[in-house]
Amino acid sequence: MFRDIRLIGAAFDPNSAVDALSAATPGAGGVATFTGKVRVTGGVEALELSHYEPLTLPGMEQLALQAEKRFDLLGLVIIHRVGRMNRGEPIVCVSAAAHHRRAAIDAVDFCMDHLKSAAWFWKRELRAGDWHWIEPRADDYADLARWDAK
Amino acid sequence: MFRDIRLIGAAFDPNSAVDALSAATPGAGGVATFTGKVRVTGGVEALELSHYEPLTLPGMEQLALQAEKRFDLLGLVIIHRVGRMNRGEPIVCVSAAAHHRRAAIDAVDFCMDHLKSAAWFWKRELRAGDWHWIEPRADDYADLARWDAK
Amino acid sequence: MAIKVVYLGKLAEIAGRDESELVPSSGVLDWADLAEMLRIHVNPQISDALCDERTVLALNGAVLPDKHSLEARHGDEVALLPPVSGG
Amino acid sequence: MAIKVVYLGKLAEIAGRDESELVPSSGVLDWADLAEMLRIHVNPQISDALCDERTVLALNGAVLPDKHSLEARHGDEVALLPPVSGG
Repeated sequence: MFRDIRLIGAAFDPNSAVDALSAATPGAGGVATFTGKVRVTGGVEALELSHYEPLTLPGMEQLALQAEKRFDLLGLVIIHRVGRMNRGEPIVCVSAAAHHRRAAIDAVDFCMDHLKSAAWFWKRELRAGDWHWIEPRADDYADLARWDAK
Repeated sequence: MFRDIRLIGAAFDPNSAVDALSAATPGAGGVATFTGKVRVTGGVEALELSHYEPLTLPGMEQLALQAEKRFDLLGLVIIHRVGRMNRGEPIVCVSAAAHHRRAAIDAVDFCMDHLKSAAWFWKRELRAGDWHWIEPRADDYADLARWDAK
Repeated sequence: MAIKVVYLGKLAEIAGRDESELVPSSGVLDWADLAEMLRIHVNPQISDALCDERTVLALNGAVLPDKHSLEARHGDEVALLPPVSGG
Repeated sequence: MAIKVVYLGKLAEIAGRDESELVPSSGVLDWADLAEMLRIHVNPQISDALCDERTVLALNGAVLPDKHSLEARHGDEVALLPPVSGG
């Protein structure tokens, strides 16, 4: 099981993490990836993510273990940016390698739903010079709840 | 709407297609991607995909239109390799950019399910010196059927 | 008066070729003609494969909803499509 | 006899700082002490925010299932966690 779970304080390149995952899982039939980024358009000038050291990374590692238990994976990447980031920069990259595409896609879906509304991050956006705290959307909670029902 | 729908006869780099999609969709909050590849391990020495010119690419373009109609997308990439390919080489890359991750992930899922069992490709694998024709697995048909029920 | 027949996937292997040209005496190739001519001019296996319910026919790049309704004329292209397997 | 209190997310903005040190006279800081001391030593808004049902407490990096059961001692770290929003 290849695992790359990281908090990162500076801009990162999702491709290199995904390529490393792919290279490390020669038996995989496919790799599913989601990269979330700061929108270039739409009025957000910058974004800041804060975290709490004793909880955030352990929580991500716990999430990875849950995903590995739930899906038939060969490798998993969860990289989350923290601190201040600019337009167009990646915020989060989740990538899963598996024998079959369903496990890979579902694992990415599962991890993203949990990162969005059940991981220890706090997000604020700079709009027109003012910072605004962001809370999860109702959709995010609904997305998360799907996994309890299954 | 950014659209990159291609059949390709030689090895390709999914990253550059995904990066182009991401650059072309500045309003996107995320990009979901699935890359299917020839397994390096497991006894498959090479893989050959044949297609039928009058049906295959038009069918992929039709699939892209369906996905765009069904999901709130800003851009979509469907690249499918044809001909003979070697271990570790990408076979297919589907990537979708959207405002919200659910649309992006679901669109990739939808397109992959259709490419696997409802697109005009015929696959054979070289194992121990002999070519074997591959038909979709029962799982592939079941995956496809999910979209009719929704 | 030739009609091109194209074999896809494993049907090319069964036919032992990628395509054939058929010239029906009536000028029109219908389903019965196709099954008959494939049996005689190619081999019985490809004719059987044509009749397999999972084999689909396309006429000039359009899939026939009912393959038994085939009517091909000079210059047309008929494709024999076995079950697909992509991705 | 100091207990470190950490404010996360918008609670840092409400508190006007990232952390405080509290020294309860009894040596033990319970839920009532925390609400009271935040009100007096920081501001009423952060005490109100603490009482918001969506605010969670962690003691030394472990989330408390029931924040009203808090018992912090010298050297402990108490974190005030508002609703998260990641990804």
